[in-house]
Amino acid sequence: MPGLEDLYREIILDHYRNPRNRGELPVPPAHRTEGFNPLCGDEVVVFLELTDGKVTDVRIAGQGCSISQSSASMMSSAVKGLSIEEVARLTRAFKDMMSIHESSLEGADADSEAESELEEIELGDLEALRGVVKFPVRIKCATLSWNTLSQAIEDTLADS
Amino acid sequence: MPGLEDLYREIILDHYRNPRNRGELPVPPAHRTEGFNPLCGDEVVVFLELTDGKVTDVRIAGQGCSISQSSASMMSSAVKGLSIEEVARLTRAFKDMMSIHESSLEGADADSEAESELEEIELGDLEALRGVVKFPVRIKCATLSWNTLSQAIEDTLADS
Amino acid sequence: MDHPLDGTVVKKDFPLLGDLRPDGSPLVYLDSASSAQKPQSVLDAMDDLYCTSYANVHRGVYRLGVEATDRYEGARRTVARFIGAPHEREVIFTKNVTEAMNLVARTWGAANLGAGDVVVLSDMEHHANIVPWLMLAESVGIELRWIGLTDDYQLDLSNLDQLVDGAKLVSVTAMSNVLGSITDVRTIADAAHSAGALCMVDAAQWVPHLPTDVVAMDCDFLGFTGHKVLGPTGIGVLWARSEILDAMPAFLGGGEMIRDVRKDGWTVNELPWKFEAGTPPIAEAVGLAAGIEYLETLGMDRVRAHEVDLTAYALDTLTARFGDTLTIHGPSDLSARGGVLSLALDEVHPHDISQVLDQHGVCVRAGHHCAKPLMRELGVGATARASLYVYNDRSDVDALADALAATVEFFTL
Amino acid sequence: MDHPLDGTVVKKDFPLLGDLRPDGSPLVYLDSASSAQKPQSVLDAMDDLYCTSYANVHRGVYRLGVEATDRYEGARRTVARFIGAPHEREVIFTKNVTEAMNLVARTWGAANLGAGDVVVLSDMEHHANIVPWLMLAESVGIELRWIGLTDDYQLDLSNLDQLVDGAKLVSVTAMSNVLGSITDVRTIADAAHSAGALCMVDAAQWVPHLPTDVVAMDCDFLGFTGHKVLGPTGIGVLWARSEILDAMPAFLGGGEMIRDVRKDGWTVNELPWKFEAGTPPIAEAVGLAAGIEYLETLGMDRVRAHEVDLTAYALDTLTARFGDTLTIHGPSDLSARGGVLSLALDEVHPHDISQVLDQHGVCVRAGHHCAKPLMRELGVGATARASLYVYNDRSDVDALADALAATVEFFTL
Ligand SMILES: Cc1ncc(COP(=O)(O)O)c(C=O)c1O
Ligand SMILES: Cc1ncc(COP(=O)(O)O)c(C=O)c1O
Repeated sequence: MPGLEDLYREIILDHYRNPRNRGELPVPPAHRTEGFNPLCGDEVVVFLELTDGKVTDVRIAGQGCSISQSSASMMSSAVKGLSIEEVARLTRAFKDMMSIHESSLEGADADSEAESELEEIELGDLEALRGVVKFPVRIKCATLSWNTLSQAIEDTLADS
Repeated sequence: MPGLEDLYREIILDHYRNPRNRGELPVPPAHRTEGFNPLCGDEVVVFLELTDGKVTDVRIAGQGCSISQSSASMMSSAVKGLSIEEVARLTRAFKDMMSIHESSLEGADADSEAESELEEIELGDLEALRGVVKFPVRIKCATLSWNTLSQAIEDTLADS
Repeated sequence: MDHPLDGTVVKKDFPLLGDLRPDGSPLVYLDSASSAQKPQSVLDAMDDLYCTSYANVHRGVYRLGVEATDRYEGARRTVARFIGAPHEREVIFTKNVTEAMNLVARTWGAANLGAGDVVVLSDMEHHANIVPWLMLAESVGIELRWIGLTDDYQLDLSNLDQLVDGAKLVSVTAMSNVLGSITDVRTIADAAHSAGALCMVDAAQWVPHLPTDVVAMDCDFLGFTGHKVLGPTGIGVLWARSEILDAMPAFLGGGEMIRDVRKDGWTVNELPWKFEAGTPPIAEAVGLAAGIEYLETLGMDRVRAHEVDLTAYALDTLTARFGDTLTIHGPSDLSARGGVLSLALDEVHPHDISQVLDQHGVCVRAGHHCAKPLMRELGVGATARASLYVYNDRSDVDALADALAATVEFFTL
Repeated sequence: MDHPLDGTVVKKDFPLLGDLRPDGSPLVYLDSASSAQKPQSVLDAMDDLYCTSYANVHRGVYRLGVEATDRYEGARRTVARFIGAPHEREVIFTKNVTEAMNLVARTWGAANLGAGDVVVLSDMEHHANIVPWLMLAESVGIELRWIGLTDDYQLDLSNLDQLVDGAKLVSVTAMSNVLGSITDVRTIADAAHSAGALCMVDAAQWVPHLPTDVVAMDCDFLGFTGHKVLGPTGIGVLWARSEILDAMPAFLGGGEMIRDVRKDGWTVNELPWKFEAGTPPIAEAVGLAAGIEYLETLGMDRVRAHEVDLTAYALDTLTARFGDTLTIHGPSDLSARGGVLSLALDEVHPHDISQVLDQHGVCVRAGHHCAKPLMRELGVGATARASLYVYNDRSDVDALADALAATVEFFTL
């Protein structure tokens, strides 16, 4: 049985207690996108400012458990300054770490590709969330902010 | 286990093979009423002529199993010439023999009353159908024609 | 109510609760508001059906079919008896209580509700008693009114007459699955009837825990769900007065619910089959009846007394050990609540509480409990909900308290 | 298809079929078209869930809830694999196939069909694939067209292009529950698509008996029912292409199918949960998966070969013994039929046949088999239907023939 320390690494609890980039941004120029987990009610609100294809600023609001909120905090730190392409790659690498593959039944091939790509990417602090995989219900907590960010980028691009 | 001879008495098979009052009556003056058993598809069509509150003529059409058709045949013989009240009493007595009580949960009292009334009524040939009670699914076959007759009387009275 | 119920003894009848988990840890099941565990007798009743008397119902002349039909219809009689239904034909088997609520919204609702017609709900409804009405609001433009809450988490009935004035239906939960609050159904039904409205009761949390009498409640519709009342999944019940059911249009179309089908039309079967399209949940009905019979043997008065007692113990224990750092969302008055304890710790999110509790073998649910509008009223995103049932005892409450203490410790290191 | 299936061996896995009846009489079960008996492994799978891993699904952080969810979602994967579904999220659990058909009529139908729009059915549909469309004919004025029958009880596809011309949907059974006739689904799907229509398949009688591949069939919707495929009652399946499901409005409203609920509106969850309101048939899904796994172990090719073989034996035996006095409504071509034998004796009504057969321990169904329009086409009120499955063998067919002979004798005394 995986232990609590696999899930609640010290760095996670630190991000939960002292969330980075907490707050709001003026809309516009920023975009505001809400995401939530239909099962538990966790909410992440992403305020995103994209300039010239780069994340120039990001803020996080919402409420939820230590995993969803710390993941959002870590994400905000990780993506600031990245280009949209870099964010997409990081998102993919993060989700691969979370073992989120297409639920398609023919999806076997996609997995191996993903793994090879994963190796090239530095996850840094985000690595601390790897233990979440052992607690499958919590995976959606960890990925909520990333899904909301992807949506935020899509929305922003669609608007411009 | 009840045997087939409980169900298929000779007199029943006789009515099945040689149905009495088989056919139709001109409508009007007769009334035509259809009844059917939703579960097995048996059909009984009753042609009824009521004059001065009496069954002056009755004919039976339709198709179905030996029980539904012989019961219809016996019924037609039994009710010819009876007054509406007499038909109602006979119907009640027949259904009591078939153990059809209100499905109401408070229905316990009604049963004992019914039994005392039952004793007073002569069922004649209809007695042959008593064995049907041991085959509960067939009860609806036996009562189909009686229900259709009741409906036919109601329809006729409503029209006049 | 001769002698009190002993949860420790009852527990032995429930195979899942009897033993340690495969990994050797104990199991403290405190999520019965979500779904109840099953006594062996329920599993045996279903297995026995499948092993000795199984066939499709209502369609066979042969004995096996007759036996299966007798058991299925016998289950309907058991349900009717258990809820005090005047007629067994008023008992409709559905797949869960959610389908029962939707059935009413789609059939009675479609026939009786139009633009501007008012349906009154309460702030503590489960989504099953909200979304069907929101759907009608979208499709035909009905309007919803909401009975609010008092400071002690009860329905605020102070302006009830005003709220139900001009309404067509008042539909409320008999017990909140989040707060444990018990509704004064009779008062609401009376007010509804005075206003010319009908009254529907979501009794999903009531029927498992208190004696049910639909006549005394004087409601018009009542629904509950099998899996919370010791029965299997896959079955629910809608009860309604037969005059109302007779006047309602049919719901789903198919076998069993028809009298005749032609290429150009069809006619409907009589009650209760009118509302049971297709092969019904045969084994599930038999299992539900076995669950009900188990509860009848315990006695619903004793079930209630046991839960009041255990809830008092839980409230005392938790308050004594955690004081103000633990919020318990729900009425303080024991006579106005069931054994549902929605917990919130100052420092730890409910999701994390549930996670740590699980590590101690204690199962509680964290989340919005399918009552998001209520969560918004309470101003929280989620609670950690511990709920009690017949097989729980004081040792379960103690285990909950110990695990909560460990949780606080873990997160405040 | 190494070696043929032996019904006599398979029978031993089915507790109800193994022994004599309580009164000592043998049991010859020939009503699997109505509902199948269950192998021990199906009962064990459900009992094991309830005894070791039961909790409500999708809502719990705790392990028991995770285990229950894994088993439930695992069952969905098993179903997807069994029918060749490209994506598991395309598999929706319903309460039976009747609900699956109604779901399509009420959601896809409501969104896509209006007055004068044409739905094409066939003359051999079950009421489950007729009444939902008759309801739409009444409520919104859709029109129905009917594919007729050939002299050999097959669908008459000679004027198919004309029939589907301008239609929005073609919905047909893959195998008739009365005649055993197998439909050429692919030809019908192709014609439907050429005409711009979608194609739905009622596979209630197909999935239990032949290998299923929704991609090869190229249909858009396919439904089947759990209790006919060795699974428990209380569960059915709707499969549909995900683009279509995504575009469809929701069906029932309540828990599980929502993303968010506010007092003034709600948003819908993703597939497959969008269409699964309320607590789903958890144990039933697990039982269905066990039934499917049992069939997979036998091998669906061998199941089909066994049934073709046994049907041939039955047709030969019955024709040899009863000649022209026994009518068998159904195709003579073995490759175009399943093991459903609708019987009619010159002298004895089907109801009476079934009654006498039962006295010999032989279970066959008498009636209209929920296909009244077909019965009218055939010009009969009822048939006595014997249907074969994996656990039947030649001794069952012989018992049927003997009992039929006794029936004739009894009635022609
Ligand atoms: C072809 C066909 N369609 C639909 C059904 C309905 O199945 P259910 O009653 O399980 O919904 C049946 C069986 O009764 C059937 O044989
Ligand atoms: C008050 C209440 N209503 C409705 C429901 C829905 O029950 P089901 O999911 O079985 O339909 C529940 C339980 O989830 C409940 O607690």
